[in-house]
Amino acid sequence: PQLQRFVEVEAQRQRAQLLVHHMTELCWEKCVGKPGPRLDGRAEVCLVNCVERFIDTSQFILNRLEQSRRARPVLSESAAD
Amino acid sequence: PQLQRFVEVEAQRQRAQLLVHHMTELCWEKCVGKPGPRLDGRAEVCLVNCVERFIDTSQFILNRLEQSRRARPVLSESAAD
Amino acid sequence: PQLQRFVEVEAQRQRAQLLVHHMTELCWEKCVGKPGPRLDGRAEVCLVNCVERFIDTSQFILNRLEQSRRARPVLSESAAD
Amino acid sequence: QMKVQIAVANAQELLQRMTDKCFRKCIGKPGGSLNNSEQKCIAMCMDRYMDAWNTVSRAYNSRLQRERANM
Amino acid sequence: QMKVQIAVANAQELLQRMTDKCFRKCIGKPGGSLNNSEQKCIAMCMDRYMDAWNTVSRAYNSRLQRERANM
Amino acid sequence: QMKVQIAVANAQELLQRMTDKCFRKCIGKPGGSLNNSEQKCIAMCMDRYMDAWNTVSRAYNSRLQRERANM
Repeated sequence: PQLQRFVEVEAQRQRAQLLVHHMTELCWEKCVGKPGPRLDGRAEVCLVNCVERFIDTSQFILNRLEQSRRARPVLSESAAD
Repeated sequence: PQLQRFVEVEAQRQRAQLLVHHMTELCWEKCVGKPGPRLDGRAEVCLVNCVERFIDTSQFILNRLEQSRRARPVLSESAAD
Repeated sequence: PQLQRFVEVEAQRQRAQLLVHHMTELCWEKCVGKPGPRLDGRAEVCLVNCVERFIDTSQFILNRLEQSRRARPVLSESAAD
Repeated sequence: QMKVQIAVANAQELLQRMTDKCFRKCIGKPGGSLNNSEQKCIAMCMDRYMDAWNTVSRAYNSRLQRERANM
Repeated sequence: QMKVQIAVANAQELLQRMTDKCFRKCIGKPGGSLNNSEQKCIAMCMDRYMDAWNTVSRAYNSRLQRERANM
Repeated sequence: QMKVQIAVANAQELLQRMTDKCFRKCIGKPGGSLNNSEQKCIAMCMDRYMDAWNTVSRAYNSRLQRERANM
């Protein structure tokens, strides 16, 4: 059980890191144009907002899905036969 | 052997689902512009055609590859020594 | 140990093949416009240069990272606690 | 149990791709909060994305069945 | 046997990426069938993509060999 | 040991994505060598990419902590 707990924590950590890499790419495209000698304040604020809004979006979608799933099951069946 | 069969079927199902996700992304980009209050008929037709043409393309490529392979081996060697 | 060596060599080979696929996509986008009846000489030169410059870029980044790491550790901590 | 894992993986894959597409489509310059019009856009976008996923799934399955019938 | 699996995986990877690239390049708005000019475009596209893959493979291998010689 | 493997995988992931982004941004048409202005561009690009990665990591972690505090 201790090993299992360790494996779970590490898997969770790895998913978090992949999410950070994904958000870095996405927000880099949205917020950083031509790379200059330093990250200017505007880009910095944009990056932080980008992370916050991405997580907001993700939670908004999850909540809305949860509500509609309570009414009627949406993701009921698998895609292929 | 029964377990093996089960694993194979599930692996095949998973590949099919990934293909569906991939086609959804690709055809979403080709067929759906600004998301409106409902999927209009034109987008619906475009999505179905997009799936059909994508599978046609995939089969066309496979067939053509098979023909040229019969004449001379193309994918003979691995990329890196 | 012989099996381990074999597994390592094959893993390395597979990473090399994925890199070749990645560079093919990237350089195809940079060098090949409308596909014609044959790959013209200019596209061929561009593809070779593209591979060379991509590996140069990769090595440039690695070397620069190595230098700055000697001065102060950069990739010290993981992204998510 | 393996089937459940795959169903969960499938739902997660859909969620991730949908979140990514709708974030790109609905949030131009990320501001200090998710404003009302952004929320409306995301709500429509996710409904349309799931419509598209359903349409694509159906089209794929009907193609599969036609091909099996022809074999 | 592991070698065969990797060779198959490599061919599948090439196929998938090629199909994706050539579909994007050759099919603008997907119609009711794969018409003649689309088929020609796909045929040329796949030949050029495989040319590109071969050129990239060769360039990569020759670079590897040069670096090994310099070590 | 597993922790080390993950840290290595994380660094490799960062490296790969950074190399890809900076190559796309800094090398327009690949020439016979990495010229001076391309090298400068790559150097700046990688510093900014790592800044961005650090900013994103911090923003993500502070969000996580706020949410845990609210639970």
